[in-house]
Amino acid sequence: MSSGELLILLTLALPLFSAAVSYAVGRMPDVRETLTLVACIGLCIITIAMFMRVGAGDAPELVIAQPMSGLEIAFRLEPLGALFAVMASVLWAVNSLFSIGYMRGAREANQTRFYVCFALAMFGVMGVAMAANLFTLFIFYEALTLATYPLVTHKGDAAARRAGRIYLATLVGASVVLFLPGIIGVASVAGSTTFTPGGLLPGTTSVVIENVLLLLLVFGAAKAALIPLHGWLPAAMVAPAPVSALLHAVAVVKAGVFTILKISAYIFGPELITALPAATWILWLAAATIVIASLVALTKDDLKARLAWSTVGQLAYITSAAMLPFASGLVAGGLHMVMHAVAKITLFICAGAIYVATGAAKVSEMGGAGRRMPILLTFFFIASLSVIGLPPMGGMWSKFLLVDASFGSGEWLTAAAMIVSSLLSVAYLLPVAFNALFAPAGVKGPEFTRPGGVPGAALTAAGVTAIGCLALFVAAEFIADYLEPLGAFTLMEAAP
Amino acid sequence: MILFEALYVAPPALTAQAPILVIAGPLIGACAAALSPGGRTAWMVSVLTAAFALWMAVAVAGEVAREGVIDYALGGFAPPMGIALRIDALGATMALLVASIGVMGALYSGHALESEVKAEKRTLFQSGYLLCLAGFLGLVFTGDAFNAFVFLEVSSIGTYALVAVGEARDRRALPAAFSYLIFGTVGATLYVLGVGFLYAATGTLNMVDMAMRLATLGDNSAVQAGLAFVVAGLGVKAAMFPLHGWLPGAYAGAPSLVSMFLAATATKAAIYLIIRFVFDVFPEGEFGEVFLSWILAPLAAAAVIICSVQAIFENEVRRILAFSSVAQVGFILLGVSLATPAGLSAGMFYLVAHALMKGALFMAVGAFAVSVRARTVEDFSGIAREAPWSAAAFGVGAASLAGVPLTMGFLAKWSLVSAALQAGEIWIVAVLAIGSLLTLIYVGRMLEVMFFRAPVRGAERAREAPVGVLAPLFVLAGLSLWFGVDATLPASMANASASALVGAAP
Amino acid sequence: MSEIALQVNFGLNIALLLMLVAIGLAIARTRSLLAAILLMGVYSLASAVWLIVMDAADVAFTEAVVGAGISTVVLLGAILLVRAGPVRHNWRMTIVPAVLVLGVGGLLVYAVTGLPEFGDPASPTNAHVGRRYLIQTPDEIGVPNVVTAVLASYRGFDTLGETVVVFAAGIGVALMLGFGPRSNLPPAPAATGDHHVVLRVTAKLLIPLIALFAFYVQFHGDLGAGGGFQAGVILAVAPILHALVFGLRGTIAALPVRAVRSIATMGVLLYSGVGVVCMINGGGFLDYDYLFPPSVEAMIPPGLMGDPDHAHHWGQHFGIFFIELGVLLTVAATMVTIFYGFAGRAAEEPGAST
Amino acid sequence: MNVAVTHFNYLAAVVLMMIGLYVLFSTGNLIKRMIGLALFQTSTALFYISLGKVSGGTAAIRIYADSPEARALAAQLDPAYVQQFGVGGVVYSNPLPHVLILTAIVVGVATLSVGLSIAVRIREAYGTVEAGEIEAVARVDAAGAGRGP
Repeated sequence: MSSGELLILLTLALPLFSAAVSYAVGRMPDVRETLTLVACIGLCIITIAMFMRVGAGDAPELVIAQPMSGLEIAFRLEPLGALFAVMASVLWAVNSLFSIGYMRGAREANQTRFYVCFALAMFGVMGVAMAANLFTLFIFYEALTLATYPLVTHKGDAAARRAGRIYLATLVGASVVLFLPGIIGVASVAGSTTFTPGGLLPGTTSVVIENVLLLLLVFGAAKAALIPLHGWLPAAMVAPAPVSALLHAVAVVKAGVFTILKISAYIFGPELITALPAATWILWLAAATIVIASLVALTKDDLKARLAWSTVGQLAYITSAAMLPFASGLVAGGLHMVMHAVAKITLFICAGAIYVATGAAKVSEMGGAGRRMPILLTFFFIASLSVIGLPPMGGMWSKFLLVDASFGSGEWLTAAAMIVSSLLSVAYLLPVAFNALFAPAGVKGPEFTRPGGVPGAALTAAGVTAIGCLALFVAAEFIADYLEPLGAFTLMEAAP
Repeated sequence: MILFEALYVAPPALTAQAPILVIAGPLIGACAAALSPGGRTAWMVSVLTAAFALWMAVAVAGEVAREGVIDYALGGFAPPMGIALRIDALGATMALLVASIGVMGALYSGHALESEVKAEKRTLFQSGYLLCLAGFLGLVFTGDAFNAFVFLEVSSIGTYALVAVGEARDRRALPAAFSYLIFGTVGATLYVLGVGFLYAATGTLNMVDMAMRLATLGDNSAVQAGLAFVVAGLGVKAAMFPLHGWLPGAYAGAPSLVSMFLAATATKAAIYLIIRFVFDVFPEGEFGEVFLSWILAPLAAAAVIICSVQAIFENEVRRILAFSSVAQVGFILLGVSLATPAGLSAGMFYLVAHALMKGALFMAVGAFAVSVRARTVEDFSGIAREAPWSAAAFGVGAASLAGVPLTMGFLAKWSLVSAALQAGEIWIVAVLAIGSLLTLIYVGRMLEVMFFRAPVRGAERAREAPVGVLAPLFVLAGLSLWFGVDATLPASMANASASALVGAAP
Repeated sequence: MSEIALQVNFGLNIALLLMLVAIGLAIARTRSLLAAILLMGVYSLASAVWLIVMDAADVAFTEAVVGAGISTVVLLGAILLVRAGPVRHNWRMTIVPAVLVLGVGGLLVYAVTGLPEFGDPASPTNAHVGRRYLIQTPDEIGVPNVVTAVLASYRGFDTLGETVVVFAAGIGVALMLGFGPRSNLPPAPAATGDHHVVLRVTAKLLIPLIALFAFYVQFHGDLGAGGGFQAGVILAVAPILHALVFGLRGTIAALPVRAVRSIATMGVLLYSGVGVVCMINGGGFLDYDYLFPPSVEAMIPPGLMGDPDHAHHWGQHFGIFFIELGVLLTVAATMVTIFYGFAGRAAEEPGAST
Repeated sequence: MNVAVTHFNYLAAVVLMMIGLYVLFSTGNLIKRMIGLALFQTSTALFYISLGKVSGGTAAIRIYADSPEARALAAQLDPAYVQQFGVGGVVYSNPLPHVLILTAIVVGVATLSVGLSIAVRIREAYGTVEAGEIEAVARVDAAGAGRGP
């Protein structure tokens, strides 16, 4: 077994192992949580090692099984996947830190199940990140859905179960009715589902079928929450804050847009996307999603709901990027995936920390909260800036590249939607931080309901990611360069 | 089938006689079981006999893989004078399936009967079970249209009584068995009538001879009606929509061994015979095409949609599984109706997959029944905590039913959809997708209740079933998983079956 | 050809068929179950007559014994046990079946128009395999009754299946009615009075005669109409009559349930055993030509019992003999089992319910 | 000739089958249903046997051509007809349908006895053999599902 294969196996085995161990030592919370953190850090190290190898031009591969001809369970690393894996593993570590603080602080029940499912979800994410073909991706994508279902219904009350039902029905339904037929369609026209640089489909079938397949695959990846398949995301807000952070920033939604990026880059290829009318329709729909979601976010008083709608909008940015008839759109999309993840997880951690410390969940209750929790709200402010896309935050670069790519390819509508939405996000995010930090003297702000206020673990976690937002401002170029091979293939082909 | 080509499992003298021994073995075993002094002995006879049948079926499969088609003339009279067995890749596959399920059922019956069948009835019960096994195996091997009727009845007469024995647990088994008897007999009589018309037109009962003579006949109303009655009659046995009315009650009421065995083999054997007639006996041409694409396919699609919905609104677990069976028969027939090598192969693959997973599901329900009296979905709540191993096997079967990746059910759906796409039948793809979604709903409901709810049975607590029940259950569930990761064996068998029917390798 | 003879024959055919249809309609109309059952018996007898006209002597015999005989007995036993009142008619329940029947009937009439004419000697049915049996039987099997030759030898496998069906029915009835908790045997024969003495004496005389007749039918099977099935049913009448006259308890004492079931099993075993012996001697299953190993066959003198030369006919003769014996055992024992099942069940008191 | 005459036997068999089927489906009484089923099954015999009838034929029990019976039979028929369709100077009806129907009759009585025995058990368990009443009780059973009978 080569070292590349070993790395892939380890990446998959570590979360599984963590799940098993968490289950086994479930009665000893300290041991359980220590081991979870150890596993997180181990996974970070492994994924970073893989990231380096991919950066050096290596592409580790591993074939597990071939159930039928044309169907393989196989893994292969490429830049986008490596980036996704690193992002997810680092944020898992941060989120685990936060979870420990939150779960203990909120005295949640069934904590062992929580950690087990969390680890299983990471197993799914790692599989999605490294999948070498659509079939493998699909398996892990579904595993992710199933592993997160108990997390969404964690509270176990009627509302949680209802949300869980919507969650499963939308995600699994879309997978079965749209995504799977799309995959099978790809397999039957192209003979395989392997991700191929430059695209698998070009030259294999007619334009009509290509259009149909694109629609099936993009809508099938319902985790990307494109309207009208977005309903599950706000509904899933009933989950505890660490789960929301995981769903919105790290695992689930990012798996959705990641899938769309992969499909665009490796199944259709930027060139074919350019030619397909369906891509344009999706662009329009994404533009509408961006604006509508931002408008809805404005109306929400519940902070987590507001953040959820914000996520719907931001995801549509990445979907647009994947559909842009210009290769640099892919790079911008990949970049935005990272930027948004880091910023959004900060926001959720902060929201969760405020809830644990004071019990406040509504925006209207948070005026003056900055008096008691200045540092936390500062982190919130930083992350808000990054989501809006203002310097000196990482989010600025990706938005800039996205708008640039839209203009460059003549998609004025998309560009306009992005700009409008940025303005709207100023309106729905900044007031939260401002009211909390710079409240008029009369406003006292919410009281601590928990001795000790904000849990230290949560504060640390938010700090790490907030600093990440700043750091990414500097690191953006490095990441963009890293993703360059995504577009390079087409650019080279198109040159002569 | 490649695997079987290298397989010489029996001495040559035995291999030469293997086709008839597959059938005669269980027949003689049934006598031995009826003569045995007690349930325990009868059980051992049952296990040994079924194992012998499986051994011979493997020998036959090896012969078929080497020779292509085996003919065995009974009584030494060449067809059409005498009755001949005729086994091709399809028949060998079916026999392997039926015999394997037979062995699993026989193993399982050791403990399962104790909670469901009265002690004094167990010897006769085992005898009846072996008669059914012999009947299905005979049905699969025979090359004679009337002989098929005889075996249809051998299996049916025993089955009716076996279903009715379920009265010990649920008295609704009795009317269900009665209605099964009425439906089944009407079906068998329609079949005889159809064979009568074909016999009137050709003067022969041997299927090969019949096919040759039909090919030279022109358009004839007797032939058309003959084909229609044959298919309608078998359709009743195969629970082809809308002739499935007998099935839910019968599966729900029967002892779990019988439900499991019927779900895995009875409808399958009838489907097999339909396939035989449609592809081997019917003359090629317009009539067959019209039948496949204008009658079979729409009915199968209706079964997929309507019966899945019925399963969703059903409240008893066995009845959910039963309605699901009718819907799944629809899936299989949709594949068959494509009439392409890929479609037939997918249909056969689905048939095997469904036999394995439905077998596991009914077995698991029986495993729960060892300790608790549970009927409705609510009765099963939280059972996963009390009987985790049985519940795990149930989960695997249910996952395969729902088409979760890495199970055989997924690959089956996959190949069905690919076949439909290849044939350009987009509406079938749509039906398959909707059907799969509906399946997910009722499967998900059962799993949610079993795995995520707290037990509500009060004082009655489920216990884990004994090893004798768990072992065959795990084999079936394990096969559903194993073939989901490496489907080489069933896929090659399905492909060989399809090419035996329509000639071209897919 | 003599048209008159044929026309008389054909007229008889039509008259009998019309009679059958009339009986059928009467069965459909009557509300009394007892009347319906008796009409079924009449129907069977009439169709037996019709079958004779159709040259189907063996079938006629079977229909008379099975259809008019044992079926009626079983049906009567059943209505005795269920104590059903008159059949209730529900008008709503007539429309759907009427439509169904008209649909299926229409299809059948359409199909019938495609059949060859009745009595056509050149129809595929009569010209192909059927004719070859008539030509080849003397040479290959050597029994005069071609129906027996086809039944026991050419299609002996079907007959094995059929025997198994009967056996399965016995198992089914035993599983259902058996001698379970609800059975209670009728009181000992002492309860019957002296005025039955004529009945008893007649029965005592009849029972051996019935058995004798059964064996005649059995062994005459390859010469004329008759065979294991008919003989089996007739033989079963002997213990049934005994039970009716002397009480079930006494019959069961003489012929225990377990013994009867074992005999039924033995029949199937004998039949399939013949098949296995043929296999062991190098032939196929049920290939009676291999019933005797060559060494034994060589010892059979040519011309024995009037059969000119074919030594291997003896294989066929003995094969048919043994399998018919198997059929006899299974059928007779199963019929008795079924009778035991129904008769041994205590009829419920009116009004009592579970 | 008219189809109604040349195919009279088949049509009569069809009518009888349909009467049987009608009886089967139009009544809720289980015993009457079994009678209808038996009628339906035995009527197929009429169909098969009619198929095997040969004009001027006799039962397929071998008769030697020089025997008085054979001469009497042959005297009724055209010698050319006997020459063409006879076997050994005698015209026989087709024996194969007879064999098949023997099987079918026996299967019929097997079905009948199993069906009736189930009906008897139904009477014992439900107190009735009327389908409508049984269904009513079964609905009550289903409503009380889980608590057992």
